[in-house]
Amino acid sequence: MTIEELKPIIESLIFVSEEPITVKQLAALLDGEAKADIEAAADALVEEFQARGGGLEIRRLAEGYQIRTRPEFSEYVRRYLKSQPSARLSLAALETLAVIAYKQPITIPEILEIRGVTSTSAIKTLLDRRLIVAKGHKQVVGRPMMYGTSDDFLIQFGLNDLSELPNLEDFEDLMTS
Amino acid sequence: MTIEELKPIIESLIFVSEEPITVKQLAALLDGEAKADIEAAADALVEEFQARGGGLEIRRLAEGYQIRTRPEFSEYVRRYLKSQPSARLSLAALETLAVIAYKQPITIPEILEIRGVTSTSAIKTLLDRRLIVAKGHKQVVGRPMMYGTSDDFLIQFGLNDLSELPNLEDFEDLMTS
Amino acid sequence: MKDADRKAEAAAPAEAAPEFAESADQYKVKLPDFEGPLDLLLFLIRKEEVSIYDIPIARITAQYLEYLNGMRELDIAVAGEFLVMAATLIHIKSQMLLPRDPNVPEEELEDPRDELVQQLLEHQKFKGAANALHQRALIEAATFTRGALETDEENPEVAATVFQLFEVFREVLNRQKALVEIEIEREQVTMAEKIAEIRQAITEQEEVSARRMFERARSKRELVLIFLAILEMVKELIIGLKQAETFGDILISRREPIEEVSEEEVSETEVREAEIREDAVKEADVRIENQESTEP
Repeated sequence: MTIEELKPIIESLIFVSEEPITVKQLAALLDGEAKADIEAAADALVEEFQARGGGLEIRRLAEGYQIRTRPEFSEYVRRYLKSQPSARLSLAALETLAVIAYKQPITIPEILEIRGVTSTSAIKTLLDRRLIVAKGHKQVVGRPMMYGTSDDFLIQFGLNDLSELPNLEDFEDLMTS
Repeated sequence: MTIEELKPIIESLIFVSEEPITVKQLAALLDGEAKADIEAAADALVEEFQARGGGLEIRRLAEGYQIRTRPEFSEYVRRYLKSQPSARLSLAALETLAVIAYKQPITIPEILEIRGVTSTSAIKTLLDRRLIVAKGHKQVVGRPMMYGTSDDFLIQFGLNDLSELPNLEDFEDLMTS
Repeated sequence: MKDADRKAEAAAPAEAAPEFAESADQYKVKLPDFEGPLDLLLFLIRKEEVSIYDIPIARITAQYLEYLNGMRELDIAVAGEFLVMAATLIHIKSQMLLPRDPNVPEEELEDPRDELVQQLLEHQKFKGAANALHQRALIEAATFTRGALETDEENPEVAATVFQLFEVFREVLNRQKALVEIEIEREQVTMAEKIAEIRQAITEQEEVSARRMFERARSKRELVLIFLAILEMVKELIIGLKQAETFGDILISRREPIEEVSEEEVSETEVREAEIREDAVKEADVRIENQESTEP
């Protein structure tokens, strides 16, 4: 298939998938098609929706593609869905999440060392919101559980992968300059 | 608002709606906008999606406007839906499976006692999916059948053996806080 | 430095920006807002407009301790982490006072503040990152995915991992626990029933283990009731208590030969007295709850 032929098929697959759909998943559904072509077609769709300036956009999230509404129209969508913006994370939870995101996999004692405060209730919140997941035991004394961020984290924070996290060093001179 | 300004808003509303959305509903959300304008904008979207020839179309049905995949690509959509992992379980089945995994071998009355609700249809689903197997009769009054997890269960959940199930102690530091 | 400060504050998420108080009185009230000792230290460094790389340790330590005192005055329990940091600060301060070893060349001298500075910088970075994440989440929360498709309804199932399996199991257990608690509450065991139970037990056996009686209790309330019932019966000379060794089990035995008593035959006086005692139980319950709430 040509890239132009692939595009509408990929568009419909992105639409029906509830989660961001990966190139790998797409390739399995489009047997025989080269991953490079699939990626090129999907990326072309991202650009096309961007250029259209309609109500929808295709985004690269959690190493997959997802179609979503544009943030500009959230007011109307919220009104229709009668949805409340989800409860904001507390500062403690956000900071703990930041430490986990940059230092994963990381154990609770290691988080304590960096933050200077215990973070158990923040960890609990983050687990409940499925922003972090347990990543198995660390092979040290006491075998503490290690935590890392989830795909939901990437989706909720608009990231394709962890390399898209803002560079930690950029925040260094906020108060030291 | 101009019709051009209305279009992306209506597009996102059609997109998030679970059912076809009517001009009346749209007008209620876009207060102050003339129904005629709303209808003109929505009809323009129908045509635009038609002209694009992408994977999606907006249809005008008796009940309202709806976005869906184009019938030409239904084969791929079906393929996608079929490809969904077989470990997709209802919450009732998942709960029952969790209780069996952690408390095996266990009888149906014992599961009832823990879950507080009957689990017979969930048990049937789990047996059908070969996630659990019968483990013989319990030597008590009525000789109820005992159930336990299968080898397929271990494979599907990526476990070498049952000792690898996360245990309560792993999370104790969280729960006691 | 001031400029950068303002930038950092402007970028802070609205609900997350610590409210820096102007006067001493005000900051006392704001004390619990400091999430941890590092936040408090960063605040003091900023407030004093000193460089993080050259912290005047004596001054900052004094201020830090002053804050902790302020917390105590307000009866706010000072978390252990704050005390650990106080000890660290005092330790650094004392090291700074030590005369330098003249034999060590200047560039090899270690600044006792280094480790703390690194920790503060690291903490500051994560605060910045948390803020950036917050901004991203705000934008993402304004975008929506499509509504459920018809096909979804035919497949209303959730994919699962082994950790979700565990989560679900934990939820089931919590639900079961909640159910059991409701059941017990509904039962509303009375002291008269407990007295009758003990009577029954000692007519069946010469001696009954008090420990076993207590172990059968399914709630704190029931435990207290059994305890009071035993005291009551000792007072009424119905039973005697024996303890073979210190901290050993206490055995309950009959003191007077009694006829077989069924539950209904508990005398009216006993019941009335029991009711009075039940008020005591309620008080005891309250006390137990209070204790629990002050536990860390």
